[in-house]
Amino acid sequence: MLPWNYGLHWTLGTMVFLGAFYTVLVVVATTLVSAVVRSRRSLRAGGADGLRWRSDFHDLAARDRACRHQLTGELECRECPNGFDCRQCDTHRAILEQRPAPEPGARSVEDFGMTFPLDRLYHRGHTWVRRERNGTVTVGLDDLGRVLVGKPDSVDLPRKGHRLRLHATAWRMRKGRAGLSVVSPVAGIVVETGGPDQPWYLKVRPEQADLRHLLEGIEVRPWLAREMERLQRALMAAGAAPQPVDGQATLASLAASCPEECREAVCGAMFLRP
Amino acid sequence: MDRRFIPTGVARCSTSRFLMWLALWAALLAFGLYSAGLCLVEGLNQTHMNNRFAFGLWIFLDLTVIALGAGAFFTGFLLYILKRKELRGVINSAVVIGLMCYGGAMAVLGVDVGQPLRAWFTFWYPNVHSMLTEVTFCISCYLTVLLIEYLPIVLKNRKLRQVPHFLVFEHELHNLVYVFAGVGTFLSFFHQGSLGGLYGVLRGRPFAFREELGIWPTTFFLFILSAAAVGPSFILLTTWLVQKLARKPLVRPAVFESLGRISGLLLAAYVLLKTVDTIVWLRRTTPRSGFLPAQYYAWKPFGIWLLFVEIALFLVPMAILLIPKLRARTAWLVPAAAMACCGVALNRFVLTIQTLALPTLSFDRFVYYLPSWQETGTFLAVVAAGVLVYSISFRYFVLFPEEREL
Amino acid sequence: MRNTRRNALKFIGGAAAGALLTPVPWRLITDTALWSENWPGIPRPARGPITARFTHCSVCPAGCAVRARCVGGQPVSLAGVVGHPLSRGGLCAAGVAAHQLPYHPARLTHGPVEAATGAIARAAANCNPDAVAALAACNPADGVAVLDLRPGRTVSWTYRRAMGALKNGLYLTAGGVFSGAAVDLSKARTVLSLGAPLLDGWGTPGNVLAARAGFRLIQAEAIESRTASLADRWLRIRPGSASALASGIAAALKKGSVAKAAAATGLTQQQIAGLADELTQHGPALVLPGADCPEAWALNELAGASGITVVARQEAPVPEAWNRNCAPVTPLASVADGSIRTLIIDESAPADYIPWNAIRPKLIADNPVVIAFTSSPRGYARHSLFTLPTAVYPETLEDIPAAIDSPRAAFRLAVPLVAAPAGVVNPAEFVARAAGIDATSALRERADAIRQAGRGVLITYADGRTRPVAQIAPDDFWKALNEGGCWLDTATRPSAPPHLDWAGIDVQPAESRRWPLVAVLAETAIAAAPASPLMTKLDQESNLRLGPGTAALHPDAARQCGVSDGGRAVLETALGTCPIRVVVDASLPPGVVQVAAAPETIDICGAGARCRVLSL
Amino acid sequence: MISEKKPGKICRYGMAIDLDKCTGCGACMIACAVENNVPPANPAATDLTGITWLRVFKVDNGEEYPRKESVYFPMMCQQCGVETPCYLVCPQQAVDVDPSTGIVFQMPERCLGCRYCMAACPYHSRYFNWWDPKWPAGMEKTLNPDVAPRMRGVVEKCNYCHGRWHAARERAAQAGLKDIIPGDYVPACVEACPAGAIEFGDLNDPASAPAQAAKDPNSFRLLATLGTEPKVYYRSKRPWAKRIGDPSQAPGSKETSRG
Repeated sequence: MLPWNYGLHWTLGTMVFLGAFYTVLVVVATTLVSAVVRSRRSLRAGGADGLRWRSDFHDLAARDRACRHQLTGELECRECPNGFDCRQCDTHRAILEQRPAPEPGARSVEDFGMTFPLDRLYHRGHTWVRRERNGTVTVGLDDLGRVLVGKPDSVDLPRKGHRLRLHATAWRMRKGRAGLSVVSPVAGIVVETGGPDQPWYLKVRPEQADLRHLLEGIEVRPWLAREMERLQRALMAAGAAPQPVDGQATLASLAASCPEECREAVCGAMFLRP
Repeated sequence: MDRRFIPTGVARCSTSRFLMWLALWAALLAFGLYSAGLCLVEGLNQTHMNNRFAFGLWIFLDLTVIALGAGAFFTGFLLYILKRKELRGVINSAVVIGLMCYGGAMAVLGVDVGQPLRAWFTFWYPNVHSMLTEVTFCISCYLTVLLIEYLPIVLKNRKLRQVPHFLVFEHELHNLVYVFAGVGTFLSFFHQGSLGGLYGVLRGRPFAFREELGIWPTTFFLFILSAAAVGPSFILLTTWLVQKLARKPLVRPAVFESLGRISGLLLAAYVLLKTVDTIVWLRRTTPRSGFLPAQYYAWKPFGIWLLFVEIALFLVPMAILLIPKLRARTAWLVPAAAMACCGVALNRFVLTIQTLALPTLSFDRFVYYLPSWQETGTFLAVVAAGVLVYSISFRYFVLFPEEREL
Repeated sequence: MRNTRRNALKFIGGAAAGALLTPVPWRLITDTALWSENWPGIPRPARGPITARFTHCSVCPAGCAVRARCVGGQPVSLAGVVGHPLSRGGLCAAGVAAHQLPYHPARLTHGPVEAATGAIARAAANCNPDAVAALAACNPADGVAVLDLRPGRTVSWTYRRAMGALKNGLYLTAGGVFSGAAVDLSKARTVLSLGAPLLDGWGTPGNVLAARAGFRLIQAEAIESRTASLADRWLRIRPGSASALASGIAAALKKGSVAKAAAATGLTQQQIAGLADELTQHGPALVLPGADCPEAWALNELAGASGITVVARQEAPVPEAWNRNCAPVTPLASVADGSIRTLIIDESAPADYIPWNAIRPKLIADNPVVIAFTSSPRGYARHSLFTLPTAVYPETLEDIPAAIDSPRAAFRLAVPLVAAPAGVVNPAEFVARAAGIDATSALRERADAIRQAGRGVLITYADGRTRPVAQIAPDDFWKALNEGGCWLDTATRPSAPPHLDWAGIDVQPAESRRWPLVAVLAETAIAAAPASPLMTKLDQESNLRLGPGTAALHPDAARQCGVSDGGRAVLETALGTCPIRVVVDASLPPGVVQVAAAPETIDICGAGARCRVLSL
Repeated sequence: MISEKKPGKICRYGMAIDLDKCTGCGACMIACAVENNVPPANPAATDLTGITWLRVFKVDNGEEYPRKESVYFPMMCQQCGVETPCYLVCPQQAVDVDPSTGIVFQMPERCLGCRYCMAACPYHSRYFNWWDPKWPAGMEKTLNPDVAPRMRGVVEKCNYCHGRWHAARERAAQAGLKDIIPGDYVPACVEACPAGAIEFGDLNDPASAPAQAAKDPNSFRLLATLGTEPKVYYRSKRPWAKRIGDPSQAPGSKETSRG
């Protein structure tokens, strides 16, 4: 098929045949190469985080992908089509317009032995976000997260000036043999880092002020109830002793019942980072 | 302990049970590899093939598994080119099956030739008149394509995809899968066809020789059609089998329904053309070559009954698969699919083994052939390897995306 | 540019890509093919100057003229000599591959071997003939005998002289009822063969085929042998009833009753009478007896063929001195039983194998000394005390007397084309030294004697010329014989052979429950000669001939014996047993087992022996 | 391999085989094996796994005694001239047809051993090396230098003693001739046949024996109806023998005996 081989009869058939064969080879090769090139480009552009979140979100059981408004009962049944990013969600906007303004009074939600102050917004990966005067936001781990993890052995926080992406890994923690990573609730530049010893982990200058994708006010309680069920399922799947689901079970007792070896699985499930 | 590798949201049997299952097939594979090794080291005298039975069990195996493996390319064709979305539920499984079948065929061919080290000569001194050249080129290309198609399934594994590079590459590859599906279809069409041509061109074997349409004998097209018809049936069959083994539904019933219908329609087309071809062959081709059709079936055990069984094995499943009432019932659907698969296997058997067994000269004698244990072992190695690959893929990769929803 | 690892990799990659654009890698790829051509263990044929040399095939008594294609002196292929008056350019299958005999894996090559222990014989250690001679000459009271399987050779004369010199030495031949005569096929119009393999290696194959057109061949045989299938008429007689047929024909010729013969052979009386008529009316006729009815030679006299198709033939001249004090030719049969103490069997020149049960009685009962000169372990080596390996064709230098189908005497040499391996023994030299006579130049002496007699012509193969011997100088004559030539006696007026009185005895193949089958020997032509390994093409890789150690049976017979095609079994006769591989052949009559002739089988089944086949 | 420089004349070498002359002695088979360096059989070989470029069969008319008749039938590659089946199917051009001689020959050093050509050949006249070729110690000295021995795992077949053709061409070249000296090139089987049953010649030369045989009403070709134009003509005066070449006889209601 190439020169330098003796005894080959070149015919029209040969040319057509080999032509077709090599076209196929070229097509396959170019496709492969382009795939490689494109993936390198999107790696540079940090597309990995988006993809990671998308596949993780896709891996969530259908009921865990339930829309926030299904939790509040504003909607009958809805699966979130946007990967928990409600900023482009028209349904969300529409419902918010009808929603009555929150009556003042309740400062925080207390349930299952946890306190969820309502001065802040919550991400479904169990982080909270508080708007500060200076336009930055403070990011921390909510009660459920804190109790689950307890005191981490080590925390690997992003450097100051690091650019956080929404739903990318905000920071990592180690507890025993379990490596945990926390989903970032906002996108922005890290301006200051705290840690487990402080009440917060990160101060971030957000890229956009719009934080509509985070839970707030009346949504917190039903979400919390859901999360407790989810936690119990996670524990059971991880092979922990089944808990009485009578609402009396406190988070502490649940957390205590979580065997060391399956902490990673349980926390991963709760932090939406399997 | 290997839970973190198993896709989320699906239940799999315990690791120990899985390992026992693997061990079972690994043992078979080991035996098979030993036999194959014997054939490679000692030479083909280890087989019971001879100068009259130049081809034996292995070629029959190749033709059959490749016909069954056609499910891979054809499902891909239906899903990506013809946009039959419901087939998304089985495409991954189909790809793995295709990979097993084509890989197995390739491996066996490597043992079957007398000088495997010279296999590349075909690429070097290709004789474009030879169907085998076409086969070699197509099978090697298509195997590459299948590997590429298999790659995303692997990379999507829960642990692997935590490596960002894999994650991204998988995503990009999956975006381009249409190209591979297209190329794969093209290649596989030709491969199936040239496998048919393999025997159809044998002017010296009137039992196999067929009239030419264009540059190819009719068997070229009949093989494509029969493979396309039976491929979906085989996917259906395997999916059903896996469901039974896993003791849970893996795909929506609609998938079975649709696979069955497609299979039925194509079978109908095949039966029609095959009938025409058979008549032309018996009334025109054979007399022209100076033979009498009666001769073909004069030899026990290859009596005329073989022809009728073959016809029945295509007609009956066709009927079942075309009647919606019956098709809807698994008790009918699955046996029908199984029959179709047996039909295509018998068709390949007749074309390979009976062709070689029949004498051509007036003083020839009818030669019997039974594979040696080395041949059978090599055959089993392919089966075992297939089962192993499939089992591992089923446990750690997402072969049936809809499984979680069911 | 800094040399980082990255740069190095870049460079290597670039180099690889660039190399693909040069012929180098592609050329290398194609060259790997050359390697796979010379697969390990495949011999490379030696090269060298190509020459043609002439000799005569001594694989069988026919002695066909041979042109050997030699590469660097080593014969690589043999062919007949076109237009040769005796062999007519013909060469049989065994002869065509005979140049491979020296390399036969079963060939005996070194040292005198004591069969009893397999060890080197004490007496005959390192081939010292005198030692064995002493052993041979011991105790003159008992007989010393040489059994010559191919009489008429110069070697035979040496034996006769040696035995003459020795005290009560005997020179034995197979003898048989018909010796000193020849057959002239060219004269025959009707040939009746009683099971003789006429078209399957009988006489000189080329000569027979050349004469074939001239006569009508009637083959009376139990099975459709090669000759039977090619004959103009095949009479299927009962196995082992050939001599019965012969006496029937004799009776018919004498106008006697043929009823008994008809009953024995299974032919009708008319058929037998018809045969007799054909012999007399479509003469000249010729009756060729098979191995199992030698006495039928006498039929020729009755049929009036004597002196026409069966003629007396005088031997090639021998030196006067040899005739003085040489032992007479004694047929083995006529020797008194138990009279031979030391028997020397010369099997170096293959010929018809005499079954051991015909020899053993002649030896003294307790520990006789049997010395076999042979290159094959299959023949008398199995029965001898001492086995002395001999050179084989084409290593030997010896003469080959005219074959039975040559009415003219002939003298031709089988000349050595390759050197014999060290350690082989020359039988003639051995016996001569044992007897204390000198026979080192016997061949040359005989050639000179022939030259002096001045009769006949010399045919030289290189130039294809034919010249009267009288015109040739003795040295040239000898040289010509060695370089490929043949002396042919002048055609004398055919004279009748010695009278044979008819002693036809009807051998009635007695039915027997113990021995249900009759053994018929096949492939007798190449039985004794150790054939080239390539003969597997004829018997193992195709079904043209019965391979050594195989026996063919009719499917029914096989079923009765409980054996199947390709199965192993044992052939048993009254004389003994031998292992066989069974071939099932529907074309055989059910009552027959066709046994490939070989010393082992000939030893146990003679003419039409009753036998049975036992499955293993 | 195709010879580099072609002789001027275009030949179509063929054979004429007289079945009435053949005595089935097998000299041709042995001569063929000797000429072409075919090794002796492996102990395990049978008539289905052996290598006999030329094989003599025994064919009978299926009758019973006394009407039974048999002929011996030498079979070698029939050198198909049109649509040569083995040539068309070989995936890597290891089979070639020399346009200057019409001889179909195998390049064992290029053969992959896929045996597709054997399946394609209606005459079963192609043979596969199931074993490593082995000669008894010393016998390799008798190998013919004009023919390279084959290795295990490749197909081989009769090529009308192509080595002899080359040698004849060399001799012609030395004699300063463009074409082979007539009669100088004869395959080994033709030379060896004691009965002169096999004749060899150029079908393009009307005087040659095969060309004559082609016109002889008593001669026939095997499976001529396949349209592959075999170049071996068989001749027999026996009416039943003339039908041997007719494929419609092939059911072999008559099971042939040995051979």
